[in-house]
Amino acid sequence: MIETVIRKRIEILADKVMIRTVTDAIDAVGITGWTITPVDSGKGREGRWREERVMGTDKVLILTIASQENADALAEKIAPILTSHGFLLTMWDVEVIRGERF
Amino acid sequence: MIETVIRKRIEILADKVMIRTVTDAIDAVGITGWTITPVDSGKGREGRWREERVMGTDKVLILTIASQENADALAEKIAPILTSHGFLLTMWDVEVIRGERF
Amino acid sequence: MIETVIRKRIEILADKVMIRTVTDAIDAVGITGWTITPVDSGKGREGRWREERVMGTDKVLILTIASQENADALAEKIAPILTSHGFLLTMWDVEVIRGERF
Amino acid sequence: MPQGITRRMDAAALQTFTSPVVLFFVLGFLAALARSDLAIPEAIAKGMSLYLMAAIGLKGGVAVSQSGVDVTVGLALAAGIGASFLLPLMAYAMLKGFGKLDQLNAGAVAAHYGSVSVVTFVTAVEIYELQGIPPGGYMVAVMAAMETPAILTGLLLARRGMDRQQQGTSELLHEVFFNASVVLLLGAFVIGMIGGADGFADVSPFFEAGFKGVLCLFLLDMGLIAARRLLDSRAMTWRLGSIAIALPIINGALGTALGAAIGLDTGSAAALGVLCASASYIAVPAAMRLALPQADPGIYLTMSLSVTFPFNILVNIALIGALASRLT
Amino acid sequence: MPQGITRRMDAAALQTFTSPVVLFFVLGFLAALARSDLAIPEAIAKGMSLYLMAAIGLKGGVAVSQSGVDVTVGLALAAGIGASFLLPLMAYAMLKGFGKLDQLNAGAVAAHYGSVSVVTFVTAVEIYELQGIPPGGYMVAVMAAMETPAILTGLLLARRGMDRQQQGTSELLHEVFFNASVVLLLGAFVIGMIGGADGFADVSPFFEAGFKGVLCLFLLDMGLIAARRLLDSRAMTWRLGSIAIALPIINGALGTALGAAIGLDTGSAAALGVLCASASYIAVPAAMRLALPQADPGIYLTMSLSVTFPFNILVNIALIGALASRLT
Amino acid sequence: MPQGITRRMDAAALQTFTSPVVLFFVLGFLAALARSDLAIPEAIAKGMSLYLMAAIGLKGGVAVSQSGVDVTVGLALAAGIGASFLLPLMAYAMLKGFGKLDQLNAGAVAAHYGSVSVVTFVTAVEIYELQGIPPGGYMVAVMAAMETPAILTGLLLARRGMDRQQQGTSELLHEVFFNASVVLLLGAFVIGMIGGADGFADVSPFFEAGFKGVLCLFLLDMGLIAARRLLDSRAMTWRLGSIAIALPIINGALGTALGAAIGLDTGSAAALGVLCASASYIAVPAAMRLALPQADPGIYLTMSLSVTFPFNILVNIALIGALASRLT
Ligand SMILES: Nc1ncnc2c1ncn2[C@@H]1O[C@H](COP(=O)(O)O)[C@@H](O)[C@H]1O
Ligand SMILES: Nc1ncnc2c1ncn2[C@@H]1O[C@H](COP(=O)(O)O)[C@@H](O)[C@H]1O
Ligand SMILES: Nc1ncnc2c1ncn2[C@@H]1O[C@H](COP(=O)(O)O)[C@@H](O)[C@H]1O
Ligand code: NA
Ligand code: NA
Ligand code: NA
Repeated sequence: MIETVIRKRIEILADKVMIRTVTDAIDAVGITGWTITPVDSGKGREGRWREERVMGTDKVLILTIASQENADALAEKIAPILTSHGFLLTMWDVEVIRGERF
Repeated sequence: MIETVIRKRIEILADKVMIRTVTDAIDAVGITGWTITPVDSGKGREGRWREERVMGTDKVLILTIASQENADALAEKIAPILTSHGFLLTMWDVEVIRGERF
Repeated sequence: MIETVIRKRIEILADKVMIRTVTDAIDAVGITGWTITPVDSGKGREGRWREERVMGTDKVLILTIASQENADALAEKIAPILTSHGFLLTMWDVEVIRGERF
Repeated sequence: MPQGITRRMDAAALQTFTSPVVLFFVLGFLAALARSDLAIPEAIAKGMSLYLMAAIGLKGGVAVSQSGVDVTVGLALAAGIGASFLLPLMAYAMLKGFGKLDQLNAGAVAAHYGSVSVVTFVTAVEIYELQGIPPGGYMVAVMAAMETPAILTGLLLARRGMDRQQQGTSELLHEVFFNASVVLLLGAFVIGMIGGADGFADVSPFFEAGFKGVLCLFLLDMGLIAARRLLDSRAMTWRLGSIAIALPIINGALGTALGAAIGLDTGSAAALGVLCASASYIAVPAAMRLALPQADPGIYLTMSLSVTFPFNILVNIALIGALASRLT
Repeated sequence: MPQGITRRMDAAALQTFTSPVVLFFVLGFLAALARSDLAIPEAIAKGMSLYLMAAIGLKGGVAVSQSGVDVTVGLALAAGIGASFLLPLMAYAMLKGFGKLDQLNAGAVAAHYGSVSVVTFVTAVEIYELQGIPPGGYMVAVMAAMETPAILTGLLLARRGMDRQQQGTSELLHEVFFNASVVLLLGAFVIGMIGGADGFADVSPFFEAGFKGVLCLFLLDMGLIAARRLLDSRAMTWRLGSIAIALPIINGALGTALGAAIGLDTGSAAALGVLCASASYIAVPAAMRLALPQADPGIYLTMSLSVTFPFNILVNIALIGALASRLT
Repeated sequence: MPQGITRRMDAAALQTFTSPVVLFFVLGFLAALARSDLAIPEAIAKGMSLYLMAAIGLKGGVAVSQSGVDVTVGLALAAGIGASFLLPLMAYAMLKGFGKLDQLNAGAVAAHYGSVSVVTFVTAVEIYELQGIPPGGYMVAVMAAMETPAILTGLLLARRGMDRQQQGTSELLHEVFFNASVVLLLGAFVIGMIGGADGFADVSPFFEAGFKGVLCLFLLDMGLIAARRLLDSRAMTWRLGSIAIALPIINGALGTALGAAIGLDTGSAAALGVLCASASYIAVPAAMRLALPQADPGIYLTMSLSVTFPFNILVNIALIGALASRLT
């Protein structure tokens, strides 16, 4: 059987204008990479949003695979803007194949 | 270290025309929000689909973070259309930062 | 309460030109279906990429729900191209409602 | 058949196959069959379909603002709505009998054949204008009116004898009356009527001059999609394929005859024929996912989009034009 | 009011309501209120807004390459920049006082009203050209110059007395000076100036002939988006709604008077009025998400996009045009 | 150099830098270097590239339907295909020697330089038409024929001496012969030949009048993408950068000379030169991801897209035009 390693998968829902801030934080704590996927619409405390891509106020999901330590470091680093900007951060354990590089 | 709480992450693959039904159910059980992400194509029992956005028969992923109770309530509420409409619902535990509001 | 079953959720980040290879592997090990979601941009060992959709060198996320055995079979089958093509494969356990068919 | 008609049909068929619009459809179809990766981004395809609907709506409205509304228009509307309500009945019988579908899927498919395909209509208008038999501008309103009655008939057929499901009925009715294409077609039609030829002059470089070119690229995409669906399809049988060709022939002939009977001019009678012959693949599938989710899209989309649509574009529009020339 | 003006206003209002551009906006607004699923793909809408900015920039640049730059242009630029810096002050006072907003949200909203809406400007130019009072080409440069000063004023107001937050300041300044619409508008303006009428001839079928049609579809989409946001909004009060109508009236009158005072021609004075009256819903919201994330987009976007924008399109552009005719 | 040529080159260079098409490219490049957030939605960019390919294909087909096919056309095709097969050899030698790349990456990059860039070709045609030396319509077919031979040579070079990998070979061959741009270019070419000038008249407002404007916006986007990739790139060295400028100069001169030698007219010889000088950044990268996944896109895309492409647009097209004028 293929051997797998356990890593943290972290997904951050953030404003598109803030991508740079988040990815800089990911780079800064030494995580090897990240992947950005699009988001269509949503609802939170501030009501529903949709079609914000036209206005440039839309959001994205930023996904990164990291070791437990790096994940903790990232969470620590990013916590302040999580609160001020209303980002959403979830993380959980995943098995990664040939994942020694993460 | 940043404190985290454990919540359920629920992802529902649903027809775009049914978004309203699903998000109404989420609102009804008292979950605070949801986020919708796009889907390109897929394959299931009814064969492959793609380029359905042109026809308006495409699907989306509806993602919501909820407490265990709310998650159970949502699952209960949404089960009938899961079967009739061939939706896909998966859920798992995630750590959420500053997640007391969910 | 609604009964759920435990299945593996597998997500593979792959080049768009390689979709066929991956989905053929999924079909070959007997998994019932898959779903493809879009990806905007990312960063890895080879640096940052974005706007690759114009060049046709972009990536997608391929998501599939499978039993433990099928998941293992898929991982085994797909491992060689994971390494050669720099794909990213993560998998974890999820609860699926009415998921006997997977 | 008298020689004149035959010659006319030959000429029409020839014109069909040298028209860039049709040739781009063929290109898309062949490219997909060859499994080329040619694809038009979905956002672009969707944008083009909105453009085509806005343009055809405007054009129809401007035409009616000049010709005025008379009893013919009322008759055409009534004929179209009636046809949309009734055509699913025959389709249903064929689908259950010869086609061996169950009640649910037969009802779902029947709804598609009572409704209409905007792009088939638009292509037909282009071809008939080339042939010198332009349909009346009011036929756009007829088309919008024909989109939805068939959905109701189809649902009644599919659910006959069942406990009427409540869930989703109000969404469905709403979807039926405010669906995107009905709103855009009729909205643009009204704007065209208000603005008239003067108001239209300003926007005509965009909506008129660009029209045929956009239609080319859109049909390229529809060719790709239709052929890919055929390749991916699992549920098609030769019986269903035959019905998907027989229905447009029969419905087209009935519609043309009806148009001639109520006194429409050649082009308009032919356009009514095309509307009856065409099968929806946008408005109705979305309604079916809402109201009859257990019905199989692999059946109704493949029949309407991958068989009937190409057949209409490549063969049936020309046939119906020839029939209309004969009957009027 | 003298009879001549009244008659002129009637004619202008009528022209507004038979213009396809405005009618498409109304169609979108009504369709969304009826909860139709009509929607334009976001990529298409974004593409259309880029097209409109490139086209208006080019057109302005070509016009200036022919008319040359004189002292009027300098005055208009200075007036625009000054207005963008100062208009948020009055807005802020109204929003905190009558509107009952806190300092943070009042500052954020005020920034939007000092800045400008490109599409409102473009629609006004179309309407004024129809009325025979075309604004000068240099007004495009004035528009680009007015986009960002208000952001600085708004931030100062919002953060007054607070510990100046460092985080994000450099991103913000960068965003302010190199944001997409400023770069595209000014870039196309310069290209237009370099290429002149000759260089433009080649590309004018695309950028000029298509312009009004694209504007129609774009306004259709803006109507949909504005009305949907109104339906989804939770934070709107009648007080805020009133301000969102009062501000464009006041700012529009001030801007027009300013334009007349510095000697602009009728169309240009009216255009300056429209720029002052309009509220940003693209550049400023993005800057606010960066610099004032705690401010509620449900307030500033709904006011600028769902109330002020429709009011300007449907009523205020005509009012400002009439006022400018009177003052110049 | 005789004075006439120098003057001609000056005029050509001037024309290059006042052409809106080129200026929009420069705008995009500068905006990205200034890290502006200006961006064109990917669906729109993709749509524009499909439009450009359909339009250029149609135009070429119509031209050939009028001029007919003669021996020159056959010679040009043979020359193009031969060049595409052989040019990678020299490129490979330079890349391994002076460029210090390993066999794998040298082969991958070499494939790009043997193949062609559709947009470079299209821009060159625009510029040469302005200069009064329009290339023959059949050069579109030559371009389509040159897209793929280089891929085979590049792969042979990259895999020389290795165990031939089986995996993916059939997909690759399929990708090579049915890739989107080959299918669309040749398909539209054939449609243009069938329809001729008459069939084209209908769609020319869309495909001809809009062409230059779309090219402007597309080059704006390519400028943005090329500069962003340069900023993000990690793998570029001054050696590779030099090769990415030397190769288009050498290949362009060889191609032009070859064109002159087989008797092509000035414009067509220049176009052949441009095809040889240009490097693919669409068809070949996709093929490399399939067949040589271990090669680094950070090298081949950055060289072809961020160095060679701008160099060709801004400098080399004019040089090649001047050379062709001299040689023919
Ligand atoms: N740690 C990571 N987390 C998430 N995505 C990653 C990570 N590393 C790489 N990726 C993605 O995988 C792609 C290929 O990575 P690589 O093979 O390292 O070039 C990158 O472009 C990213 O989109
Ligand atoms: N419970 C939730 N589950 C999933 N997404 C959420 C949830 N709550 C909020 N969101 C997303 O986060 C965004 C910001 O939320 P908020 O900060 O509450 O306005 C919303 O617009 C949603 O897209
Ligand atoms: N095993 C699976 N893993 C991931 N997605 C699936 C799976 N099975 C089905 N799907 C998705 O669910 C949709 C409906 O499936 P079905 O109800 O089987 O037709 C498919 O088109 C896929 O997009
Ligand atoms: Na029909
Ligand atoms: Na303003
Ligand atoms: Na080349």
